[in-house]
Amino acid sequence: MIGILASVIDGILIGAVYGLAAMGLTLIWGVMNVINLAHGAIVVVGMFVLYMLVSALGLPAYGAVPVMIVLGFVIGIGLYWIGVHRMIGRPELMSLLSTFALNMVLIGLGTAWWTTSPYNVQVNMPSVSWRGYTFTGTHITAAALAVVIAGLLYLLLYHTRIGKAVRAVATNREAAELCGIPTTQVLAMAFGLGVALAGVSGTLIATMFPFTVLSGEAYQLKSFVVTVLGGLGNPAGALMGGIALGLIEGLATPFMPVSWIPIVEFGLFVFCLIAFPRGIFSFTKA
Amino acid sequence: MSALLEVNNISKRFGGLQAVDRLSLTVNEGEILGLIGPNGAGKSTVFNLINGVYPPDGGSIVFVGQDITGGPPYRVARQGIARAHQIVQPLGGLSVLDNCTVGACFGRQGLGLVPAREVAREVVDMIGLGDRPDMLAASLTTAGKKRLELARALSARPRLLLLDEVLAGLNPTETEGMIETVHKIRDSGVAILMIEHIMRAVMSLSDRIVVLNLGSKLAEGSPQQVADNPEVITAYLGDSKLLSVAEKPA
Amino acid sequence: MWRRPFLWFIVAAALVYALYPYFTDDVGMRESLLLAAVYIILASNLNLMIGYAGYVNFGNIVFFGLGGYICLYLVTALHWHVIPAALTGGAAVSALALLFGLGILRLRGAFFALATIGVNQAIQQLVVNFEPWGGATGIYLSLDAYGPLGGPMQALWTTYLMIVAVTTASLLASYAIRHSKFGLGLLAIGQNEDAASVLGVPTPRYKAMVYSASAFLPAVAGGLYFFKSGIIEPSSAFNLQTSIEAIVMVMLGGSGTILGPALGAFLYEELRGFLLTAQSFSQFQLVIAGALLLLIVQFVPGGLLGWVHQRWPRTRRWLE
Amino acid sequence: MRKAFYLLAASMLFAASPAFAQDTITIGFTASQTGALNNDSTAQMRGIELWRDDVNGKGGIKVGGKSYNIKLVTYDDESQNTRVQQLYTRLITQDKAQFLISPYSSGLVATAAIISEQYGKVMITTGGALEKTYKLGNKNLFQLYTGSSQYLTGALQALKEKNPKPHIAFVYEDDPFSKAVVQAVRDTAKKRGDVVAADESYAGSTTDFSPVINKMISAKADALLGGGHYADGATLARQLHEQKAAVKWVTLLVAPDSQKFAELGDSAIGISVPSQWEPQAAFKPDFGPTVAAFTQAFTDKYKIAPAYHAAGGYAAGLILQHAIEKAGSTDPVQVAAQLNAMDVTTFFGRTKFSNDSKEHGLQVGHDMVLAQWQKKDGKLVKEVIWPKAAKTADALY
Amino acid sequence: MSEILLQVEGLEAGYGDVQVLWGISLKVARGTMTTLLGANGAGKTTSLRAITGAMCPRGGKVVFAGEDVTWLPAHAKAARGLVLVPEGRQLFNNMSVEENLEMGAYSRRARQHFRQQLDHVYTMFPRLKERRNQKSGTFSGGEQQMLAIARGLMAMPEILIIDELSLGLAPVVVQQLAETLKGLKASGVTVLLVEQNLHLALALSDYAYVIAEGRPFLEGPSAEVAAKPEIRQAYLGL
Repeated sequence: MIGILASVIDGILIGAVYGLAAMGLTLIWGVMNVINLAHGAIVVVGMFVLYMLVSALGLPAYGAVPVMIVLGFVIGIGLYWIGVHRMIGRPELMSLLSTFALNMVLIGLGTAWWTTSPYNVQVNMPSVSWRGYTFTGTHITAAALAVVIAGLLYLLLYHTRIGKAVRAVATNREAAELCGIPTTQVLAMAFGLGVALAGVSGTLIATMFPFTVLSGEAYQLKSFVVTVLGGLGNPAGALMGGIALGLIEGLATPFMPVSWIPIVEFGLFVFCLIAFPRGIFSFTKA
Repeated sequence: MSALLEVNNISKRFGGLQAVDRLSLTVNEGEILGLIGPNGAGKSTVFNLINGVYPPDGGSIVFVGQDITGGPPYRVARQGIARAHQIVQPLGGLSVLDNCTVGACFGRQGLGLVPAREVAREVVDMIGLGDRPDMLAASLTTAGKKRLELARALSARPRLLLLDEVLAGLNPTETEGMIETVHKIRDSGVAILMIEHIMRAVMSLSDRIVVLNLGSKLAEGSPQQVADNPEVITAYLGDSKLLSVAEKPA
Repeated sequence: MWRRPFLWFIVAAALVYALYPYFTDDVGMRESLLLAAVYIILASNLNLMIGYAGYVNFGNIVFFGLGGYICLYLVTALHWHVIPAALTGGAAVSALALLFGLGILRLRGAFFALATIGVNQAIQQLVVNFEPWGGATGIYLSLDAYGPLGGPMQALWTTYLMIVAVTTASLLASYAIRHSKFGLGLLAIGQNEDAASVLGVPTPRYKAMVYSASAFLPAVAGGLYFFKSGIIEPSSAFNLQTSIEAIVMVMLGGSGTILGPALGAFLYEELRGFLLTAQSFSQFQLVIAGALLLLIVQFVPGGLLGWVHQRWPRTRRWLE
Repeated sequence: MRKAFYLLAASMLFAASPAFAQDTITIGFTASQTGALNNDSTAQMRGIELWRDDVNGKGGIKVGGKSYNIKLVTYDDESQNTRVQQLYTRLITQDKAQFLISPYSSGLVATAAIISEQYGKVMITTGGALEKTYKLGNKNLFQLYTGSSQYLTGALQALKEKNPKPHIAFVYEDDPFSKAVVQAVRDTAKKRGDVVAADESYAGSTTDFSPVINKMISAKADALLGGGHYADGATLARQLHEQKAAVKWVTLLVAPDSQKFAELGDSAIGISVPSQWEPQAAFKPDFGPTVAAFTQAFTDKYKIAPAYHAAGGYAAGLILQHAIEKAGSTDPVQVAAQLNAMDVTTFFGRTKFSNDSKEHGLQVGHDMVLAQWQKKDGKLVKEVIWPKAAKTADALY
Repeated sequence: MSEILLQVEGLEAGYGDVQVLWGISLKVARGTMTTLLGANGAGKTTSLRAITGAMCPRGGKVVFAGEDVTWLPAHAKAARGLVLVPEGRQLFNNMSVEENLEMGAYSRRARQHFRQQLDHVYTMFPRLKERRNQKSGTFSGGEQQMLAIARGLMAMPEILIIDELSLGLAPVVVQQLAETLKGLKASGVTVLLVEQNLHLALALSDYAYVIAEGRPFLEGPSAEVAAKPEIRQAYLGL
């Protein structure tokens, strides 16, 4: 019983980080109807930013978080102009391929630079132990930061002018343009924001686990699952979807072999797509 | 004359909007029934309900004695109902001829590819697109696309043709030609249910007219009866009271 | 139908493809052509979905992998000959696809694409847990299994020829479908599914049928390929990366055309193969391939043949 | 654009021109320069390259009074077996490789083995421990490593000495090699009546082991045997430490053998690894460099101490060299005959191949050791703790 | 004659290979209400979209307040006060009334007067004030049209261009909107109106342009146009 409770807590902690990763994907998807297949690569960028800052510059680990947000935003805007801008309004397949190409380039550059060897950033945080189960400090911190960042994103989207403009563009781009909103800049910014979120999730993940240039794919697939669970284009839903996924992982483990969990995950994923194609909390395209 | 299509008490609601409200109408074999009403009166929704794009919330639709309520659209098409859309929906990447071949292949007769192409060629000629059968549908002009829409519907050799504003956007000469075409179609034994704004055309083409307003039937009768109906004038041609409001000095 | 010169062209090209390495006895070339042929099969059949019906299947590799598994299982456990085993694999996978298709083809656009990823990953993980197929270890073929084909050396040639035959069949099937009523219905769905439905195209049935049809030959090819490889493991049988690369190939050559995907597959594979083996590029092969794809998607979205057709519209007549 | 095309075409022609192999012996292999197996495969490749440099530095291999230089041809297999067959065929036919060394990891080895067999080329396998590969009827495959069934038997014995009644959790990657290793040791454990507290396989891409660790804690496991390759093994070790799992004995495959494992800091302490070779090994070689000489040369060249993958790479070359020199010929049949008859001790230990036709080429001479990370003078070092004859330190428990 | 605020000369536009507009020209004087009439598919909406930058014109010239703005993007035109209330309302359906209005005042120029303009709009449409926190997607057609006009007004328009004011609305609602428009005109806002209800449009406006098949057909003061028989042919086909 206590074991199950421990699994639940662990599931919630890791799930919050999954949610943060998915938030970047879902924001971009919701605003510009682009499924960003470079998402995993961006998560990896976040991981290596942590590695560089901590190992090369000796920054404290969580100091990398704000740096990554700024850097991710800049990188995202760059990627938008390189690979996404011309795809806006084109068939979905085109943006899928374009972002996939970005993914290849990023992974390729990363492989040439860092090879595919694992890297490890040791972050020392006090952990909490309880009846033989231990919840590590990095997990708790990462989950807390994920929730804080999600909250900040909510404030940004719902209580600032620029955030409202993002939502307006997501709802009806042409009308937004007619209102005087420079929609192209808003799209670029939203992409930057999405990339920043994905990157920061990578940074947080890298505080918890060793990683390689190829680690992103696992998180990209999880982000898809989370996005579908939480509703497309809905950042708040992403957090809930992430926690739901973490819970599924945590809760299913005591009852079945670990190797069956992906089947449950992806089965649920396909089922949710068919049964709730628009998710439950979708804030665009009713 | 026997009833070809019977629409009984159908309703459809979209969110807060009652698009169609307990509407009944009948199309008889070989007749042209005009469906008119102001924009937003629910005319296109009626078409969507008839050919199964949306299932109605209530009521039934019977075509040649068969209940076709709720579609799916391709089954309705098979039964012999074809449709030309108001907002043209060409299969843009296909040629004019292929567009019509699709109609012939999957329409009432369900022809094989070769005979379907023959039918398509015939129809394309008749509709006046015979000089450019290989052109991509997407590169036709608006008028060309309208025509293609009609040709495609006709290629299905339907028993009932739903025409949604096929004359809109055509110039007077083209309109004349199209009216003639519609006459020809009717003469070949196809019944027609048409939505049309161009009153002269509706008046001259229709055997009967149904006027729709806010989703329900406002009037029904011969063209003359409808044209003389004061309610129709108010709802459709503009309210004279409105004019007086507008003309009052501000 | 056989009056069409295009068909003779395909058959002639296939003969050259099959026989050139044989007469020059260039086995290196053969291996490279074999891999390209496998990709042509994947791309060409994927094109039925993407190019004709307008549905992007991200998990197309699942057919290939499952076909391989069924074939190798029949060969090792039940000692079947590889040809009936591969065909049985194809038929079984095709039937399975029909069932799945009826479910997930209710989804459109990106939702369908994502669901196919889910299906691929779920099936891969199922196979990992499926002990009769060796679980994660997979199925290893004993060298004796090549006996019926005249030993390992000869088996390489035989499987090569069989794979080229499947490649040819893929192109011919693509042609036949393109010029059939079924194909016309698919093209209509690909252009505008709702309009197609109103025109009478039985969309759910056609979509499930094309999903199933696009599964058959890749599954057969999977059987032959993994038989030739002598080993099948879940990670290589259901490799999502390969699946996505197949989409790239379709786009590169021009989706919706008959030869485009084949051309795209061939060029992509040869380019990747070259970059991988050329020492000066091997560090950056992924970057170069990615940048190339980016340029194509942004500036030549119709792919090579799409571009040719747009530039010289008359080519459409004799290339299709 | 056009210029670039010509450049491509020109370099393609250049690459395709036949190699002139008059005074060289060409040896081909693929390595995972990219992909999941990169870390271990690179170590192996470094070993092979060091061997080449040593041989060529001493004037090459002497065959029948003539000296041949070693030429290595290698391609990136991307850690995926899709390309392995194409690349090995290319090595044989285009690059005219006379001998082959295997890629790294059992799955890729099995795939490459088909090609080497089909073309009758001798292939020394290193990093391909799975025994199944050698039971498919091959005649030209020679396994340098001790087979997978032996990997954890030592660990189990060492564990039983510390704790006669262990509650063992098997947690391992679901790849062919790890599964085969665990299968063998699990059977042994069950036969001896040990308690199997948990039995979990995980995907190689797993990054979070918390659920598994919680499950182990719930099952009151006090020993863990398993692992897979580098990335997952390192993650598992780190999480075991961070989650303070009450396991007293952890043996993981592959990962802890790498010197990189020390990056994990305290997480590494007490973790043991079955190893094909350790620098502390005290073998007296009949042929080739001493253990010390190899370790020194490797450390000088790559600035990192060699682990068993690197040693395996070097030894693969060495064994081949020995066979060629004894055969006095580069004819594959004669070299294969020498390999069949070989029973030699090098710095890597004893090497002898099975001649049984059911398992031809299987390694039967070599023994494994068990190494454990321990802290010595504030530094992390790997000590050999099993077998007793070879041990350099007592096991931590 | 008063100052010409908006002048369009020889405007050409189209979609893909299809040209829709062939040299549309019109002038709107400051403080007046001008209407653009034509049959379905005649190119009215396309004209407005090309003028306001929602689509890119292929030729011709749009001069606004003495400045050539032909090639400016829509948001820049909106910021200068050339504001379109598009056909079909195009509200931000998942946002509240007030958020919609806030978006209307996005440009820097409009932002400065946000509070004051909000009060003005709420006075004009008290119904919107009552439901300021409600999502616009739940509104009836008439309320949506009110909000669309209010959103347009928030941009501090020099000229408000309204496409299909009465489309799909009940007569009573149309009547209310007509009153609103008269009020706007009285307060000095320049309006360019596209409206299918010919009588309404001609009654409200000072000057009318009729186009057919994407080409100019006729123009004149509204009262004169209303009296011409050609207009019936072009518009109603009667």
